[in-house]
Amino acid sequence: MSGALNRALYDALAEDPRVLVFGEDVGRSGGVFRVTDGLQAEYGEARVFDTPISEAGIAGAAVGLCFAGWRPVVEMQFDAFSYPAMEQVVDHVAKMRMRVRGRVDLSITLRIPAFGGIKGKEHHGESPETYYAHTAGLKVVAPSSALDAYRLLRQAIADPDPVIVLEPKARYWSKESGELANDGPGIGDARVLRDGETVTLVAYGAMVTRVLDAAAVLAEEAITARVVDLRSLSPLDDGVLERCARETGRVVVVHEAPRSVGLGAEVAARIMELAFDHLQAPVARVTGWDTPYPPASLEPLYLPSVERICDAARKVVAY
Amino acid sequence: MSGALNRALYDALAEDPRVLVFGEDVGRSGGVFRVTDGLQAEYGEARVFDTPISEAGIAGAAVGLCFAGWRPVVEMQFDAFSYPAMEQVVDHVAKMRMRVRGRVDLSITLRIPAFGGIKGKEHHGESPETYYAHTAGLKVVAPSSALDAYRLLRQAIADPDPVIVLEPKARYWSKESGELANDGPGIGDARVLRDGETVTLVAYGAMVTRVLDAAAVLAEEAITARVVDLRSLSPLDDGVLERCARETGRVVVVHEAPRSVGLGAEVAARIMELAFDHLQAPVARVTGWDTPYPPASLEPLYLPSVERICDAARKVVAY
Amino acid sequence: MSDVPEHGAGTEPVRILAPDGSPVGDADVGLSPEELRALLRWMVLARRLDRECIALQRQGELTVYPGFEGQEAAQVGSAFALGQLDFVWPTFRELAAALVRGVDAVQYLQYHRGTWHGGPYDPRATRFGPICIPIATQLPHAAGYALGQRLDGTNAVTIAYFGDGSTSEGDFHEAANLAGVWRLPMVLFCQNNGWAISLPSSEQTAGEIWRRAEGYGFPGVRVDGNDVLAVHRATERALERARRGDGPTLIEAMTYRIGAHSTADDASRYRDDAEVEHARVTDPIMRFRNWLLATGIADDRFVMACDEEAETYALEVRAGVIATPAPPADWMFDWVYAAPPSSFERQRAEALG
Amino acid sequence: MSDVPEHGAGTEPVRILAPDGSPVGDADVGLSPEELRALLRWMVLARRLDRECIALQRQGELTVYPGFEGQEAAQVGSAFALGQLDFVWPTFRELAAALVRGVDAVQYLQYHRGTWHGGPYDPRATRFGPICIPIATQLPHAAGYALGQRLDGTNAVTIAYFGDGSTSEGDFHEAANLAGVWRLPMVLFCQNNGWAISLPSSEQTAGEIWRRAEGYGFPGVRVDGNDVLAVHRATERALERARRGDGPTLIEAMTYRIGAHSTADDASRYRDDAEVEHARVTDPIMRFRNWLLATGIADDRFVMACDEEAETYALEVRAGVIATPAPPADWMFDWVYAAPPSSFERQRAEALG
Ligand SMILES: Cc1ncc(C[n+]2csc(CCOP(=O)(O)OP(=O)(O)O)c2C)c(N)n1
Ligand SMILES: Cc1ncc(C[n+]2csc(CCOP(=O)(O)OP(=O)(O)O)c2C)c(N)n1
Ligand SMILES: [Mg+2]
Ligand SMILES: [Mg+2]
Repeated sequence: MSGALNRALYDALAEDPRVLVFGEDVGRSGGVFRVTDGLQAEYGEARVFDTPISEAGIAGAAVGLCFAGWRPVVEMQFDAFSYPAMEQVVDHVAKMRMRVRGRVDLSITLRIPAFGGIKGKEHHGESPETYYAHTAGLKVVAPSSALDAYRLLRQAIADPDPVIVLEPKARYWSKESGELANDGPGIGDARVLRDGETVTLVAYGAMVTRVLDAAAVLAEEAITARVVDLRSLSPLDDGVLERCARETGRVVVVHEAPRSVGLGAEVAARIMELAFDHLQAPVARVTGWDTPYPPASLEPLYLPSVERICDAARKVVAY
Repeated sequence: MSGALNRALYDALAEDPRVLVFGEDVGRSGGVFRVTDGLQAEYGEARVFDTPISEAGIAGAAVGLCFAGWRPVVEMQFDAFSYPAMEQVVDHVAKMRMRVRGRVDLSITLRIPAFGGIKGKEHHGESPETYYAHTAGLKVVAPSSALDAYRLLRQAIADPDPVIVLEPKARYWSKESGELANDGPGIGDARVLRDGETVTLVAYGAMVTRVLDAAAVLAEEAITARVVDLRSLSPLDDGVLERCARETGRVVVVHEAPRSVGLGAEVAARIMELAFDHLQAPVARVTGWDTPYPPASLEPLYLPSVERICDAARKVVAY
Repeated sequence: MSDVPEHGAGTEPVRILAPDGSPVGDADVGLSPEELRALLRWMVLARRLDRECIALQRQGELTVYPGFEGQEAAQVGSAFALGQLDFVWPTFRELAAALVRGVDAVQYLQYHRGTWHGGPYDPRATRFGPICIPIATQLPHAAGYALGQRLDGTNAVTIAYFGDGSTSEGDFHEAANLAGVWRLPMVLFCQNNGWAISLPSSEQTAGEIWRRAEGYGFPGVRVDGNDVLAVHRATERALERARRGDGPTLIEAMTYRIGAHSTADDASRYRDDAEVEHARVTDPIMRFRNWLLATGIADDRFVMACDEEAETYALEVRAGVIATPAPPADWMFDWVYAAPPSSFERQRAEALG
Repeated sequence: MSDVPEHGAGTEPVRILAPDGSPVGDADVGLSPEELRALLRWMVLARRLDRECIALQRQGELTVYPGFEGQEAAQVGSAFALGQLDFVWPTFRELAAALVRGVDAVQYLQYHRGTWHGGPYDPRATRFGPICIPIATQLPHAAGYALGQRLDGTNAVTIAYFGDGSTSEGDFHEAANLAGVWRLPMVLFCQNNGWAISLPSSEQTAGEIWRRAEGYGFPGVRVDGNDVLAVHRATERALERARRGDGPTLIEAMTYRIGAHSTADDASRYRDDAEVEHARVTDPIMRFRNWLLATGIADDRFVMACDEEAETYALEVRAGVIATPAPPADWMFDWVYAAPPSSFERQRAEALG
């Protein structure tokens, strides 16, 4: 996926001369996850540049750049290191367009390597989607595959509104083949990755692979699980959620973030609103626990496992 | 309520010599909402003091003070001005105790005047509860009355864990009588403020009054609404939510924050988990819109009104 | 750093006119008599409008209003030095600077009327950024904008206003450091008005604000902020330096907040009236008017004409403000997204019925 | 600010020993021969352990590890100057300082093994704060701790370590300003090792870091961070100043990160090997050993004994690290709340089955 993201940046820089890429270590070194590798060599230091360690400063600078007609693509080095920029993101990136009554587009893309699963140190495994998806004025996406990473990042950069791109670290080194293309489902569209009739499994980011694995296990038990990759966390795809909930009557939503006020709560609440009469069981949530992300050696216990997902699906089916 | 909060601080400072009160303009001037009025005169500049305009710095200083055995009670001047401290709150206040394996208690109270309804300027009407309630390691409370403000603040200060106290600005000048006491329901306990059988209305902060008003309107239509004041947003009181959902079978949850991934989503998801078979209708959410908090003249359209609450209740009842 | 602007020894700010209006430095700052008179006119207009706003607030026509009496020279002197294409990033207290930039006061005051947020005027057309409430957050915006301007090869300069209290925020620091290391065409203009709500600047920081600049690798200067000529010259030098490509300058304009922090604030809780009385002696308008009259650049007739114009102007603005309607309900949804998601549109329908 | 520590002209750091170990300043820093030998011993132990950690990482026994080779004098010289009750707030690269403070290396390395977060040792008992990853966030902690110590009437001093890159963060600034305006008993100790991951310090800031202090109203000093004597003296003076109640000092110790940022980093992507070779010439251990030998304070036998001890020590730590078990699953829940809510306990039950 790292390569696909790199390609997306490369192509966006080529296509639109107003696109700028900056952040900590994105220039000369090419990013700690190699996502910006080679971009500075190709597009020069004016368009691809390193910044001091100043997350609030660079998020704020992105706002100013929008007023000057640029399209900043900013990298925050890790999930937890996006928090110093929270005031800029919530108070300005998200609200500025309303404040100036649409006279300036906040065409900012904020790339954040996110989620856990890489046995990282503290502050390197956070799932910050709740903070961003709750913030009106932002859009939030999280790809699960190289192809989607490419097109969601391209679409985010082209979008006139600020888009937070949560890149699943655990998928950076995934080996995937296939053409990268910019068409297909957009921001706001979920995708059904596997068909099934008994239960719908909803996930995003690195949990999508895990949910697909769970679906394979369940298939052996004659539970056919439909798998929905949300892709877009804000806005959510009400249409797909409603249809799948109605058709399968049973839903499990999976994420790494702590459960309380996680995105799963929103998915569950919406499904209840959209498909109450069709629900055969309460929407189940399989999530990280309401604890800080644990040290590497406890990671397996924290992250939703195939087993936990299957258990939840079985319970929902047996309800 | 401002007076009750002032009294709580006064009493806490008197009772525990390790309690410190600090923040912007809390000393000499007594706070922009007068909550710290007179405290410096009584307890001296060492224990009640003004800080430079440095929200991150003072939240971080509170962490250091805990290591030195103090109990900091910090004021953030307004909701949106707590965001600069987000990194300190999420990365340290919430996680430090786990990091040091319980060797230090993070006995920090973070007081934040919150929510809207005072025709304030931009950034003075935010509802930040989702950010805090989703953050594992924190506790979050929001009083709706003077008595509760007194006891929740006292309990927050006495609590060995970090507690965010969201003080509803719109209730600061409420005129309420009655003894202030430190006993009764604690952090984690919701309260049923009005009994009813047809539907449960769940709210917190300034929306509680509005929900009580709605209940009065509904009563005239023979809809008896039970009113639950959550008080504690993290942890939520599963027991009360479950019982009320089971007994009334219909629930409306009300808050000022934007709907998506708001606390209402969590309440709805939990109620579905806890009382699915008893639900007669989907849990309804009456909330602020998924927009930035609007200018004063559009405030009435943004905040849940008695009418919107009643409408939702009627729909849920008629479902 | 050979061209560090001169500054007084220790804490003495650079000054051209003494408080009584007598020159103590070279008063030829390169302005024509018309321009010098315009400085007075703007200051008089601004002060009269400020007082009208306070009255409007008391009458319930505005919400909380932050007055700027005493800071007219700092704002007018600096804004007047700007070129057409230079861009201002203000706080919430720069109404005088806004007027000089040509921002329509009635539009600006929609913000204080509560009919719109901080950008009711067109920030791009007026080259005056939106009113900014979260302290110091406009400084990174200014840095980004300055970078963008340079990338476009313009020689426009970006100026950011901020208060003494704002210098304690991380955003001030991060922006100043970016400005220094990227040598941005930027002026960091601090109005040190002695107070941040109830905190005197002596309790805000133990350092002198202008001295911070050296730590970021660019020059700082402390100027008498009630001396419109000194402010103008310092700003012009900083602008020239930036236009030459030599990077930013930090200007600390020493002034005083004569009024309370805002109409919601009662300054008597934390400061002595005597301090305010003392500050009135250094009044920026009186000082400059004295000098204009003494040099003959202006006469009594001009002074009177200014006062009269200000009176008419204030009443016009008042009428405009009072006539400002509430915004249409749709606007709550119209400006959130340029490309609104369909779920958002469904919510709009729910809200607007 | 009469007692500003002396410092070289312009950018020249204060130095006692030249890179070859010959004295260029007053080498009597008030340490006994035993203490001087102890400095060498700690540096040798620390370097050997650092290399062992890199080996352990390569063998899969540690997760990503950030080496500190080249920075031994900066860490040992400063930490050695601390009194028993002084408290250290480190970043993630202060293992050498930790050793001097008496932190058990095996406990410390639980963090790099991934068996616990940044506070596996007891920070209160060792007076060495938890390892801190979010850049510069430990500085406000240090300020708060220093305030707390002063409120308790102790004369203990708080020292915060941070890197050159950390000085760009808002938290550095806010903490430094609090330290200044509250005159906190605190030392802000910057290890300027030339790099912040791939960003050279010249692109991090255009200013000199030690000069920032003046803007906060306290003294700054730039010291040769590879000269353990100079570092020790600068730290001791700063500590004395703080203990006297005269407030904080900012020390910028000029050193060099010989290795990559961490075992996950490939420094050849962004820096020249030549630069590293050049830096080896100023090696802190060689320099100090030469001086100790030349003065006769240590002999070859002592040097050899240090090396041998370091060897044994490294192997002991290795064994300890490898033997460190994964924590019990319960610990994920045990330490989150002192007073866990009942819903939290239900989740624990769900998780642990
Ligand atoms: C981040 C943030 N914190 C706190 C506030 C509340 N506040 C509004 S104005 C002000 C004082 C600002 O002082 P200064 O920068 O000196 O500007 P002045 O008001 O004197 O013009 C404060 C603390 C805010 N607006 N933003
Ligand atoms: C808030 C935050 N942003 C980014 C990072 C990622 N990061 C880890 S170390 C580092 C460089 C730190 O440089 P410096 O302060 O000079 O310390 P050094 O690594 O040289 O010891 C960065 C950017 C982080 N840990 N925290
Ligand atoms: Mg001020
Ligand atoms: Mg460094």
